[in-house]
Amino acid sequence: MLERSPHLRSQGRRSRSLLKRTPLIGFAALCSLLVGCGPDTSTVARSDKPVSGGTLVYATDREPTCLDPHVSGDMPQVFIGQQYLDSLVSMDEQGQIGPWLAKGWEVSADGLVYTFHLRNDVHFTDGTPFNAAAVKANLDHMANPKTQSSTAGGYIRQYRSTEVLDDYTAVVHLATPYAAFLEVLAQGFLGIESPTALLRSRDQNCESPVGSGPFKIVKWDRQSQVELVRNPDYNWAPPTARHQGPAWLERIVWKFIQEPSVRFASLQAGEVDVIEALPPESHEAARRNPDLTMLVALRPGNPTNGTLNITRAPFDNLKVREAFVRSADVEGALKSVYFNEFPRAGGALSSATRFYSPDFEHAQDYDQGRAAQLLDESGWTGRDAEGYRTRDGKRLQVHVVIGNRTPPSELTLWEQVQATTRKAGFELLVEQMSDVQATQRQADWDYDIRVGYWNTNSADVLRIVFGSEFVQPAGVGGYHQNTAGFSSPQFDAINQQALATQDPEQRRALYYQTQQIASQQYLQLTTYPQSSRLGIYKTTQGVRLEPSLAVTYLYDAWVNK
Amino acid sequence: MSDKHLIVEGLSIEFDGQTVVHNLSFTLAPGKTLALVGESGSGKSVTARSLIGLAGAGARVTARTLSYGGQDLLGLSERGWRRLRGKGIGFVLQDALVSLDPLRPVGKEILEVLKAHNWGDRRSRAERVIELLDKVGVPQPRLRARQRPDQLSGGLRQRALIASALALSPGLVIADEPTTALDATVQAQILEVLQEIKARGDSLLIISHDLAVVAQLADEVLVLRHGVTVEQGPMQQVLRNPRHPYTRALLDAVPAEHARGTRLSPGQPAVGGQPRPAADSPLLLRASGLGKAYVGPDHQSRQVVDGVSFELRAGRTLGIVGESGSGKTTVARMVLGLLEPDAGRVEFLGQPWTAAGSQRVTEKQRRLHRRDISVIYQDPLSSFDPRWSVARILADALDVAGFEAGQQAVRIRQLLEQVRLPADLATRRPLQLSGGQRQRVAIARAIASNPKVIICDEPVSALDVSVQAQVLDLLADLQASLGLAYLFISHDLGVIRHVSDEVLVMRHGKVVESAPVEALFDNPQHEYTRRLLGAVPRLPGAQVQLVVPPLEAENSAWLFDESQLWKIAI
Amino acid sequence: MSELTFETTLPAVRVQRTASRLRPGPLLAVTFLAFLIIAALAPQLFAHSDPLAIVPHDAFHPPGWAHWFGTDQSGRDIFSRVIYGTRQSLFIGLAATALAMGIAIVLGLLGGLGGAYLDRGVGWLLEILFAFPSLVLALLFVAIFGSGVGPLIVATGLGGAPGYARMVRGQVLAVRNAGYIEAAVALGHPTRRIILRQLLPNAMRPLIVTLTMGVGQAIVWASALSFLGLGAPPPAPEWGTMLSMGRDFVANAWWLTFFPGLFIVLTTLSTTVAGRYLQQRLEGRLS
Amino acid sequence: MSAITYSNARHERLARLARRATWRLAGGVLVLWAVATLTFFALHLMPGDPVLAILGGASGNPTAETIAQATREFGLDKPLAVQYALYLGRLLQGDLGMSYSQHLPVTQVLAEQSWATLQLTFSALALAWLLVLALTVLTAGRGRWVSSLASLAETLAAALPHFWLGILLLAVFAFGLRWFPPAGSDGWRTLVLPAVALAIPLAGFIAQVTRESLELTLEQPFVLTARTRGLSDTAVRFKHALRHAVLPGISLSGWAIGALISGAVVIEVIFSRKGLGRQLYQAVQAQDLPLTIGISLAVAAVYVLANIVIDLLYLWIDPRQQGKTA
Repeated sequence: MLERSPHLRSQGRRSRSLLKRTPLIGFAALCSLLVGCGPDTSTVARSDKPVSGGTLVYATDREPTCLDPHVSGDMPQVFIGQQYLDSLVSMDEQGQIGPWLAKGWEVSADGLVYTFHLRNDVHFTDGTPFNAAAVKANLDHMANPKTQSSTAGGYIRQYRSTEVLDDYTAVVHLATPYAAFLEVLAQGFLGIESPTALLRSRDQNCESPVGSGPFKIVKWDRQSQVELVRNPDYNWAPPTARHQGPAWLERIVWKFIQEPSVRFASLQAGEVDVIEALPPESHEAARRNPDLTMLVALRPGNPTNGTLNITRAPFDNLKVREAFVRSADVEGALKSVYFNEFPRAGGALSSATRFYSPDFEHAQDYDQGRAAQLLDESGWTGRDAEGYRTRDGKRLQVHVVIGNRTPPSELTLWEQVQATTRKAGFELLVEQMSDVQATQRQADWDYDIRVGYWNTNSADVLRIVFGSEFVQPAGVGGYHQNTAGFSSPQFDAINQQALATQDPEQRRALYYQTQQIASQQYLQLTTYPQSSRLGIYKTTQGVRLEPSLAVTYLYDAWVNK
Repeated sequence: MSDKHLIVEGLSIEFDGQTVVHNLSFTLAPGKTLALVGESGSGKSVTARSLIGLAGAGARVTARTLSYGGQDLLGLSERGWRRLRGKGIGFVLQDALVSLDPLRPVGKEILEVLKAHNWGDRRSRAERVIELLDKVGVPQPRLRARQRPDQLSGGLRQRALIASALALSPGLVIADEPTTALDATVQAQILEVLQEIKARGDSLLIISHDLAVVAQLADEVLVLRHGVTVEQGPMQQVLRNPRHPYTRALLDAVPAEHARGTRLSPGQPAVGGQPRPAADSPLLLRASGLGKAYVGPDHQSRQVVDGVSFELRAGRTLGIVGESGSGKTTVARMVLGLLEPDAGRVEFLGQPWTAAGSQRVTEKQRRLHRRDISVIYQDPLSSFDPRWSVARILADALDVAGFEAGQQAVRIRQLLEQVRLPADLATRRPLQLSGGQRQRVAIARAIASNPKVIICDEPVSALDVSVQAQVLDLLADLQASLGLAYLFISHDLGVIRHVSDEVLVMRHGKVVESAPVEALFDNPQHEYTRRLLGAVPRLPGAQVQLVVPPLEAENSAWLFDESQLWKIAI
Repeated sequence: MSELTFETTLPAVRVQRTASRLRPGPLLAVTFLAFLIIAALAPQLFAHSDPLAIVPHDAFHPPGWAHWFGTDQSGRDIFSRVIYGTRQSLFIGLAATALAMGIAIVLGLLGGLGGAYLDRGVGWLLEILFAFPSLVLALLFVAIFGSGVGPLIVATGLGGAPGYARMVRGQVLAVRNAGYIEAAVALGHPTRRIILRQLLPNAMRPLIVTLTMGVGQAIVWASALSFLGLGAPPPAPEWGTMLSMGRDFVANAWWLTFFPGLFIVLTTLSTTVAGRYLQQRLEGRLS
Repeated sequence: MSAITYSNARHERLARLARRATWRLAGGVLVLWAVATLTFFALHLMPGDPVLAILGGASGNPTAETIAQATREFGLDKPLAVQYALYLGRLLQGDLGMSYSQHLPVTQVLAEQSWATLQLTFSALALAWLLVLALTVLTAGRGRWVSSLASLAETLAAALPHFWLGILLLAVFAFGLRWFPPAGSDGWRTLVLPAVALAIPLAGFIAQVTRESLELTLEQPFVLTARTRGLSDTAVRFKHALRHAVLPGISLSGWAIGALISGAVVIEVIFSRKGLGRQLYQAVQAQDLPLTIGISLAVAAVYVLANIVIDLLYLWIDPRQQGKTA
């Protein structure tokens, strides 16, 4: 989904429909950015033997508003959730689904009934045994509107009910065939929580959710940290794990340090062991620092971008859109703002997305000459005293609506876009406002550019950000996910075909077309793909990024202090 | 009994190259009292302070000899000075309200001397404090020791201050203006305490501007002017038979000793001889039954003025005399129409001027006659808008008097001439003027509108005696030439006697006695008047014996700040 | 007879300092303020490069001959930006102080002249406003009316108003009880004339000093709001905004935050020193 | 004042202090009521529907039912006056409502966050006073050079913006020298830099008035009197002058509490500390009405209480004022 400010509100909530089969994430692409991406791609390469015990201090930028990832469903929730929750099924780095809390499963021929055979040796950290009733309680919980689950609930819209066949056999009924069901179940957003705990109020469960994972939540000290301790009974790690039994770490202190420079300084000083959202300006320092290693992976989906509102002037004109996109020197900006640490994203899909095609990378290349020509053609030929283009006495003005909490680097990027598009004659007005106001402006279609991105592991993301069904708001708030206002029956039809077929080559061809349309329509000024970036202090090893969402996974990590 | 001599030879004090005391020499024998007398800027205080090594930052003190009890003070280290202060030499400053730490109980202040010099132990020190307070005549010393200066009456706290100087029985006590700013009756008590010190055989160095005070105590007098010794000798000789004209002038300037109509200041032609207007000249002001109550911070109401009545006739002077808190300033404000009385009324030329209750007179009604009643304050500086030049101040007054802008310049020159100020002063701001000049400007403003009456509220209290003399002479001249009537308020019986035709004695808001001036001074009827008159120190030749009023005379319940009573009617 | 005044009660006889001579501190302060004013009016006199000109390959140049204060993340010359930012920063400071003072004068006069009930009412209002610390008040204000230069000025002005109002009220009451007001009443001047010619000018006079010092403080508070992202939107070269935009790079490029901050400090310092000098002069002449 | 009334001075004095405290507390409650009312109505002017804020903003895409439910749950369907009455009613019972963004009772959020801010502001205040006393007592009236240098240091300190100082301290002592951790809310080491960043500008302000007052006090006759008793310069400064000199600074401390809380907003953001300041900043941005009002109230309460304490402290140091009601 589109988000207001890339780093602060996030990434992950995927919404509603998914593909019939969740495609594999492009791990090759992921690897391309991994620092020291050697034979062992997603662990820090150190040969030391794991050590049990010790505390790992982890620092991230954002604090979740609820620790239960069922509720709402924001990225920070799933990052913590991955440490204390187990899922029904696991997903390996090749995208294959494996057992976890479910030993095995059968899918009915019509794809509507999933029968899960559960492990019988699992209990939650509150002592509640894991069984079929627990599965039912969890799925019901996610689907219950009162939970206000955007992500998990959104992913299982097809869910009807769960039947408890016996203690360790759960039968799940779906309304429509949904091939992606197992894949979404592998995600931390759909982690299985203690049914006893779920009986409490939503707010209580937010404060202290209970899972069966390798760690358990002890205390949430708001605005400061979450404390987790090892689950000593843990003996049901997924097959993807590097070891079995309890986690190596005795304790995790999960801190929230919003300021990027402060977070990095804390890492350099060894005050924290792992930081998330390693600031790009510190990459170079991190590389040169022998005490630190980096773990970086691009995230799949729609890259960071400014989406152009084509429902009103001046962006209702394709030529003006291209002129704008062409006159923005994004490469230059990325170089100075992000120190060339972020690659340019020129197309509608991140290179880490399956079915990504590199053919559209250069459609947005900086070309002031072309921009000028296009503007001349579209009638914006006048120039006012300040050098801005005019047409019929009206200045060529575009408003970009940005939330207050947008990080300075993102603002700087837009400042640079502002400066370079100015050369073409655009007056780009950066309007910073509270998130609430910005969302309101978005709902009222009162903007020319909205900054955002959409992380998901499917090329189907284009349907969400450009499909006509998403022009209409999903709820009553007026908030719409297709911020461009693009509406094309042809585009919608291609997406429907892609959802219907299982054949990868056919899908590749179809998604090539959607990428092409998005690119030709100049619906977005894309800047750079989202990424997960960890900085790791020398005393810590074994930190991995979980495959499905590139989320930090500390079960296999240990500290040598 | 001290056997120590204080020997000062060739003492000079400089500040930043500016010599403020020149070549001063004197010797103070044990058991004797020396008075340093001079007006502001004579260098008397700094001399006193240099004797205990506290001449001040940046002071350069030089002397051929400076010794006390054989100890050379010139080479003394700071530590040596500290040992001397309090123990060898006690020091009493003026106005105990600010000379005692206002936040600490007076007992602690006395205790501090004992502690600083490691006298006795805890218990004996505490006893000594009580003993000392008792010795200087503080009743209920145990209670008083726990009270702060602001909780004590002026006399008591001045006694406490003296007690702290006496704590270690120093052989020499230096008292710098010990009675200034005290009411006459209280002053008399403090002088008695000082006399007791003297009687005990200790040496006393007293610094004062007041010759009459000095006359009560000193064996020897040294008159200073601009840091130079003008005259030095035994008290009787200097005061009875002054050799230097400055000493002479100082003595002449003391109004109490001189009858009405005589000149107090030299150099001006005498006005005398002009007949006083008759006691039945036209009636200008009549106050009847004036009363004003005031609710204090303790929510108790106090009758500040109670049933005051008087008449003021053209060309005459009515003196109102009383000690602080007697309500005289409140009377002045009511007469000026700045304060509404609670009771009674004031009539001006037969018309209501201000009155209590239903007969209230509005400021609008009064405004017609405002130009006929002027005022001169004790502190002229605060009565001038600080931004304004002398000319502007006078022009402001002329505006009311109806002078056209064109005529004002001429009139201003004329006014300055009348108050004997040079015309070039017109462009100066009040802050750039001396005290005497300011009071003259205030007088010029008061006469600007050709008033019939001037209310003079302590107009000379803040002035040096010689300046005071000039101002009093000026007021007399103006009265004679302009036919002014004065309502003259003062705490100084001498001044009152000098200026008044009739006198009103006020106490606790009430008129105690009212009589023509001669009758009142020669034959006081009321006991309080007699006590007041008796408390005034006199120069030798007059009665030397001081009548010390009993302690009950000062009722501390009556100590409050009169200025707080009043709020402007805008 | 001359009447040299010589305080008898003071221990240290102070040789009167000549207030009219400009000592080095005030001189420097006034010079710097003059420089700022010129920079605000004609920045091109000092800075020769465009404060908005983006040169990505020139980003993060440390201070040196080519760029005195270095360049920022967009390759813009920080010296130019600071100089060009003077206008906006000074304007914000002046406007906010003027607004604060305007509110304060209205409230202060109401309290000081309006009679007992109004005075009590104003007293209460001030007490309530004081309970909102200035930044809290500003945050609430920005929350309601949005961010930007306009709201920033109003928010900063509102935050400062209660303090000034208390001062104005105190001044009015003090002047109201001054001897020269009584003297004016006694002279028979109409109330209106006294208020206009004497009370107001005298009550407002010390406020000139406060105003001078207040501008510096207003700039600090306004930049605090800008720092929180609630002020002038980028790329405006406003000092607080520059600081805010540069703070992620503290570890890499200290000059991004150092120089705008330095100018805030120097401005505040100068207004304080100049204000205090003014105060000494006024007091030397008037009290 | 009559001497008789002081027969039982200490008891009387305590009673007066207590009376005054009670009176001030009553006034404080009124101020708090006004603050709550003002904030309540002002915040309802905020653009945007509060229900959306409750449900995670418009992007939460709530359904019509959830909106209706939340509207009922939070009483937002009632007229504003009724909402206000209900709010006041709950306020009297110590219930500040539920935070929209945190889904916690506001009182709980306050309980969790207040301590960190109080710790920060009060250690900054204490540190500031320490600096002030050290600087002024040692340097006041000690000759031109020392005095002007100290005075310059104070003026400079007062001109330093918190956030800039905070960043400089971070850059030097946390990033560079690594003496102190750059972030966190636990332990005294994390408190040092933020407290210093808050204390230094404040110390500058207080030191300016304290120095002026100390220099004036040192010229007072009673100081001369104390010297004439043989007291040393140090003794005079500490026993007599200091007590007088701190009075204006103490009055200023009331204002300082407000300035410190303002500063805490920025400092908590820079140092990633937990606390009311950062919470308020976030609550305002998230349009979390109950939390914003709650924090404003808490801040006002701290301010009111601190001022009462300062008022009493002032009276304790300077009992002369007791008769007058301020």
